[in-house]
Amino acid sequence: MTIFFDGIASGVLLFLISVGLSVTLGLMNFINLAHGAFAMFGGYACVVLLNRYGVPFLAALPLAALLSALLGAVLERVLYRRLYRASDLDQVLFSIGLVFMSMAGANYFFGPTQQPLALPAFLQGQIHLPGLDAGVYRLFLIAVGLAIVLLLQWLVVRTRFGAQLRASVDNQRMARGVGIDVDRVFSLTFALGSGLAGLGGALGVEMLGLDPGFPVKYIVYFLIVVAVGGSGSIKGSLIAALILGVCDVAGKYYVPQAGAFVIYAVMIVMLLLRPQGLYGRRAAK
Amino acid sequence: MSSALQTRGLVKRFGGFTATADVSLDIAGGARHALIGPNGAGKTTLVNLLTGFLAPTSGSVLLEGRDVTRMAQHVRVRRGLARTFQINQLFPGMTVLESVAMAVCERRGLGARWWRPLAAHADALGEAAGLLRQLGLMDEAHEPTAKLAYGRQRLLEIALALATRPRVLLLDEPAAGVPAGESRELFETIARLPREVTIVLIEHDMDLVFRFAERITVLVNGAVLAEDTPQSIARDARVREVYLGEAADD
Amino acid sequence: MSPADAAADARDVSVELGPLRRAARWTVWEYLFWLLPVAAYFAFGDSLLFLSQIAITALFALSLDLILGYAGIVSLGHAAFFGLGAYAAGLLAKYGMGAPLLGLVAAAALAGFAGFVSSFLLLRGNDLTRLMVTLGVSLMLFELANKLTDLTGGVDGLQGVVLRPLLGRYEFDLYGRTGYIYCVVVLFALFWLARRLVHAPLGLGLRGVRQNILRMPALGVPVHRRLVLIYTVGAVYAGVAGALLTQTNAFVSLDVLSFQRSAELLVMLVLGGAGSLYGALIGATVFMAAHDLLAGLNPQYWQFWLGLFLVLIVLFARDGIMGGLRRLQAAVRRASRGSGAGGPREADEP
Amino acid sequence: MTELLRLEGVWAGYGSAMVLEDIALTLREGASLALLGRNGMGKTTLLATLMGAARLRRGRMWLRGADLARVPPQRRAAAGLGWVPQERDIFASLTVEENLAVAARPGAWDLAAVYGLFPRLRERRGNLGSQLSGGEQQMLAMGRALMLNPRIMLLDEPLEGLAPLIAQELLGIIGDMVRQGGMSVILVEQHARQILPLTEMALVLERGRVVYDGSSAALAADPGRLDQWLGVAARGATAP
Amino acid sequence: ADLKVGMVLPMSGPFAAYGRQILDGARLYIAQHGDTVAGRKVVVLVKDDTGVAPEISKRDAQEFIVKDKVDVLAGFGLTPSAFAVGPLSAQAKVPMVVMNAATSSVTTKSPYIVRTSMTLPQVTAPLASWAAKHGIKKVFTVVADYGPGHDAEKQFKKTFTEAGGQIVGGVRTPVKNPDFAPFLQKAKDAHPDAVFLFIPAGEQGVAFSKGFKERGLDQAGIKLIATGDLTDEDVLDAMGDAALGVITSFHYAEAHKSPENQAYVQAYHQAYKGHRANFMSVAGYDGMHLIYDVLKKTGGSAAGDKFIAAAKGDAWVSPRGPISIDPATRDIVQNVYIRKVEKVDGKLQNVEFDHVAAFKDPGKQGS
Ligand SMILES: Nc1ncnc2c1ncn2[C@@H]1O[C@H](COP(=O)(O)OP(=O)(O)OP(=O)(O)O)[C@@H](O)[C@H]1O
Ligand SMILES: Nc1ncnc2c1ncn2[C@@H]1O[C@H](COP(=O)(O)OP(=O)(O)OP(=O)(O)O)[C@@H](O)[C@H]1O
Ligand SMILES: [Mg+2]
Ligand SMILES: [Mg+2]
Repeated sequence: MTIFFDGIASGVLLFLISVGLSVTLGLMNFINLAHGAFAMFGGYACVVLLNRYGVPFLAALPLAALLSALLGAVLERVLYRRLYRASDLDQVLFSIGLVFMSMAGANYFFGPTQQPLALPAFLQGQIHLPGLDAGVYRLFLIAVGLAIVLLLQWLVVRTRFGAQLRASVDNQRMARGVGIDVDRVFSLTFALGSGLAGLGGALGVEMLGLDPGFPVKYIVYFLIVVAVGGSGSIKGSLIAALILGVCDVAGKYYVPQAGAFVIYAVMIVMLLLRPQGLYGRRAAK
Repeated sequence: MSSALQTRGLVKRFGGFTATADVSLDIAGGARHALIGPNGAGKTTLVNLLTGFLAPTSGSVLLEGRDVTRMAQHVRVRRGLARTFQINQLFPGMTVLESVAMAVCERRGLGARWWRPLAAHADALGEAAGLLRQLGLMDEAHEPTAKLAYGRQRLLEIALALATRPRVLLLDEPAAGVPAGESRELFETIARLPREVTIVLIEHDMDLVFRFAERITVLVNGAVLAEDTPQSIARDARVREVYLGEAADD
Repeated sequence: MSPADAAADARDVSVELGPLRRAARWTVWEYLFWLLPVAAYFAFGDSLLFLSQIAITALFALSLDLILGYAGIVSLGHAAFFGLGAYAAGLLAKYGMGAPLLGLVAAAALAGFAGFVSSFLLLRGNDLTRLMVTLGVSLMLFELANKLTDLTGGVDGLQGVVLRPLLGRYEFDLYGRTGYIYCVVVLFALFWLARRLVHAPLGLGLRGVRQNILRMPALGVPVHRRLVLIYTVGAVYAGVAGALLTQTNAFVSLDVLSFQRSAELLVMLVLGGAGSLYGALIGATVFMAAHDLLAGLNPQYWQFWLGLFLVLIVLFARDGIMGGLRRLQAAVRRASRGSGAGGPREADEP
Repeated sequence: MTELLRLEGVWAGYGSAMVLEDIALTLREGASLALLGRNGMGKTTLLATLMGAARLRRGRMWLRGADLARVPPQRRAAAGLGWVPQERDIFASLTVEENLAVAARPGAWDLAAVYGLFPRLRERRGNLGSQLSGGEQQMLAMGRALMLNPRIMLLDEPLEGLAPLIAQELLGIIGDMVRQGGMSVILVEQHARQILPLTEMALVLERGRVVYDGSSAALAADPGRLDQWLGVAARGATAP
Repeated sequence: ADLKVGMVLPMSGPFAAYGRQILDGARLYIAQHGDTVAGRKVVVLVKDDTGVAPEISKRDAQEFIVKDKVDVLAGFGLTPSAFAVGPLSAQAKVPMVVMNAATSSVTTKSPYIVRTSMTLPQVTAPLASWAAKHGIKKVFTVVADYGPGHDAEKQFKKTFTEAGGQIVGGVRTPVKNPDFAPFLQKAKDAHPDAVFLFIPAGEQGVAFSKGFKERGLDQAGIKLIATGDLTDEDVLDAMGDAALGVITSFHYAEAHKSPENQAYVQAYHQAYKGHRANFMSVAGYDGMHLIYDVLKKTGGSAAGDKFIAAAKGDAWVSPRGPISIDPATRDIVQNVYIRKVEKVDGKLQNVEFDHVAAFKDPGKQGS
């Protein structure tokens, strides 16, 4: 039972650090391998706010997300926007370039070492229930994850904004033709994706650590979640992350010899069964 | 004449929606057959099922008497079943000649040759050039496909299908987007194909359909409503009601 | 004879083949290009080990170009085959069979076999799916090699790789002269084969697969078989590159299988421009040279400058260096002709 | 009557290539215009220029007195232009209903009205744009433009790929719109004979230049010129 | 002529911190002792090998040798780099001072290699003996699933069981591992007296020790024992209070009490603001010390054979305590300390409370 709970929490963490990519890659169709750089930015923002300015953790989280969103909006305006029509491969090259720059930048400003993060006391420790020892921080992650899913699901599926976004991705020229302000839609969405990345990064520091290598260290996990979930599906990402998290944790507990293989094997099997991902609605470009 | 293409109880469902409902067709060898019906009646879907682009939910497809339902698309093509697409499916970065030469090489079994350059396969290139001449695309032989005007691209679409030397040819709205004058030329080219080649045509331009077809099948809501000669179809009240309107008034 | 033969009997052998012939013929630029490695041997005699590593990486990039640039299979796990080749050659040499050419053949065979088998996982799905499946396969192989410490030496690397002299005669020397000549000759030979392949009907068909994979079956092309074939060839090339690395370094480390190697490879290929063979060679060379140069100038923060370089390349030269060169060439031609047509010929769709 | 749209000395094209040369035209409120010409003569380009999707190189355009060139492309729908592009350009990952609603503006045309016009769309309302038949896409493109409740509909070969019955109905609707005068129409068609009776004015393009600008009736009555510019005379009386 | 020391180090990538610390240590030595020795000016050249990329290390070293004509190769953050360069040093007869690369067999790859850092068995074995002697009967091992992890596991098991202890279970964790929850749970379920941990320092160490506390293993009376790289001063601050009470064995601590170390730490803090002195920096410092010593002895010659002959048996008091170069293996002989993480003046420190003196690498006794 505890293992199952840990698996869920681990899955939600995966989801939280990947959901931003689900927005930029999945919804906007931009191969944004620099997703991890935004997450790292959020992480550093959170740590700096906490340690240097003494901002409480719960306030630092949204601030970190906001700062990342701002950064995203600025970069979208000056750089990303020029590349929406570039080929996938050019987008890969470009975003990897950004990753390199961000890593060197983080190294320059914060040094190559791990950043310390101390959680407030009320998020530490475990709650003991019969048959279940639940880490408080893990519970917190699950709560935040659920809130994000509901919010995004509502935003993307229920509101006209979501439809306008998908329309803009499908066909920019025509979207303008029916009166959609494509630039604004993209800016907002990219900022949203970056903000989520920043939030994920900030939430992840406690469990994943934070150093300049962050953007590449976890890139594989981001991609796994988005690919297995299906491009552009928030719900898919969540379910994929949960399945992966539970399988990974249970696999490591029960068959530790195969620990490293579980997550990759699960991914490959799921992709062979559902090449478009769990909720893939179309080929990614 | 023996039948070239048959279907038996063909059904295709997309989720809960039935796009093809129990269609049994029998098209004779050498036929000039038209498939008409309202938008969304399932004509394109039927072509997709015949060529193996889609797998049927149930039922079977027979090509010259042999069951090909489980056969891959390319195998059916090698057995003489070719098609064109309603929306162009071309190779934008290749020249016209390259595209057609590629199809010709494939048919001649040269597709996996990797030693001699394409230019050295004179026979195949000659045949490709012959096709281009036939469709009047010779002047654009070395143009990249992407630069061709829409109407010319429709012709290339047909040239590619002919390059496989089909015995059964399925044409999905070949004249869509081609202006009146050119579409007539196009149909003359198609009409010049050898009589043995079975041709199935989908088209909404009744003028062309009635001029070309010897038999017509009308599809409605995925099912066959009627099959008959053009004259009888034109007079059929049900067909007029759901599809033709006044279009068949001559 | 099928009935439709009559239609095609209006053969016209007199079609103008000039453009096609020209495309397959070696140009002056190419001859000049291949003089570069010769010139480099004399100009940079102190850095031959580095130069041979460039040649190896170029071969590796070439192998990715065959599958990505020509068949459109995106891979983030190509290091799997590189690594297999590297270990195959390394293990042979460790256990006494250190003849370099034998190592190449064994590496090619092993990597090719692995490529053949794994290609069946790639037949369905979109780019992202393929990216992840290739990545997953290579990561699992990495973990496997990491676990089998007895066989591979794990992260510490495979030691005791002892090479026989090349052709029984030429020792691998401290300056890396033998190694360099060896690598460049192998690279050239394999490049030459690849060049033939892409200009032959097979290469044409592969471009077709890349540009419109949906249409190909309707032309009678067994797409799956083609993908399997080219993926296997790509794997063979990668395996040979891996073997060369082992042989010039006399050491195999786990990172031959690493994700970073696959990712960097993709970056190099895209930097050079996919789908032209030369793009792979140029991309590998430029990337490695830039890396070396920047790391020399600024060992701690060179990544920043390299990243900036990549970003600028994308902003100012789409489709990599080759794309930029082609556009430049077209511009020059247009300028010299006053005006007129002549865009990039191989402008495949994005 | 008030002037709705006016173009003067318009030169336009794509990138550095010039397609249209020195186009002038005037459209009154509620008037209708047939835009004719052979393949590749620039009809689509003219509509694209109005929508801001092709590049205006020289000349001026006014919509109800306002300088259209200063209105960014995404505002032109709000300014009153409704576009049915030749390639339909359906949003593939939106459902039929989302396609209709995504940019709808208040007015007489709402979901119910469009579904009334094309019952087929109501049946397929949950389908994704990419899962529609060719003709259904055409209907959807038309419906989507109507939902904008524009002042001018720019229709680029709207009958292509439609079953004859639907095509006739649609022609009827367009006729009504024109007659009631609520909406102006610029109509591009290959089948000149079908639409000349519906429109008051006609404009014929040849190689990007205007070769005829006058009444539709006069043009329809001149088979010689029709044949010269459009190659339609040979179609004779069998036209549907 | 100048004495050129070519240092091959990870200056970027995941191990960039190591490279910087080693280089800082070496530079500090030069700054303190003047840049001339035996009449030759010492010039330090640095090339980045990005971490685990032995082909880059090898090419860096090769270019140092044939192009820059360096007298001494030095650095080597990770074992594969040292392995790849070893044969080159043998072939070119260039002395090679290994300043980290901790796998036992590194020094056997060339007769010109000498090491000033440590070996993994060297710091593992004393911990096992200490544990067995101090009331720890049952141990659960958690090691990273890669070569060094396997070595540490092997050495610990061997020494611990020989001393009468019992291994009640163990797991090998994937090298890339975002979540330790299942392993911690497994360790907890095994009810050991202590968990022996060997994983890469950095985010994994941080995550593990945080999880250890969160999951209440410490409250269950389980001790966390590890080799000292886990609580390297460089990551200690990032671990925060979760590290308190962790027991480790190692050859150097910033808090080591000796006048040499006090001077060293003070100078280090002064030279490199905001950085802490750790075992990496000391290895670089001592490596440079060795080079200076040797050159003084040989009168300025760095020829391979002379260099190594002079290095063998060299002994001095380093900030870490007395050390010497074993003439037989060219490896380092040094004290290994048992320490516990405590707060000293508000700063987390490894406080030494026991030690094994002049301990040789046990890894080479077997082979
Ligand atoms: N993938 C799909 N999922 C769901 N419905 C589909 C799918 N593909 C096609 N349809 C539906 O199946 C029906 C038949 O489509 P089809 O393309 O065969 O029509 P058609 O007869 O060719 O029409 P048209 O004359 O307009 O081209 C349409 O209503 C279409 O919406
Ligand atoms: N995107 C484009 N880039 C460059 N040239 C273009 C582009 N689109 C069209 N053209 C060229 O502009 C010219 C006019 O094309 P346009 O589409 O306006 O013609 P049209 O009159 O609508 O023809 P059709 O009847 O085929 O639709 C053609 O020569 C065409 O090749
Ligand atoms: Mg259809
Ligand atoms: Mg047009």
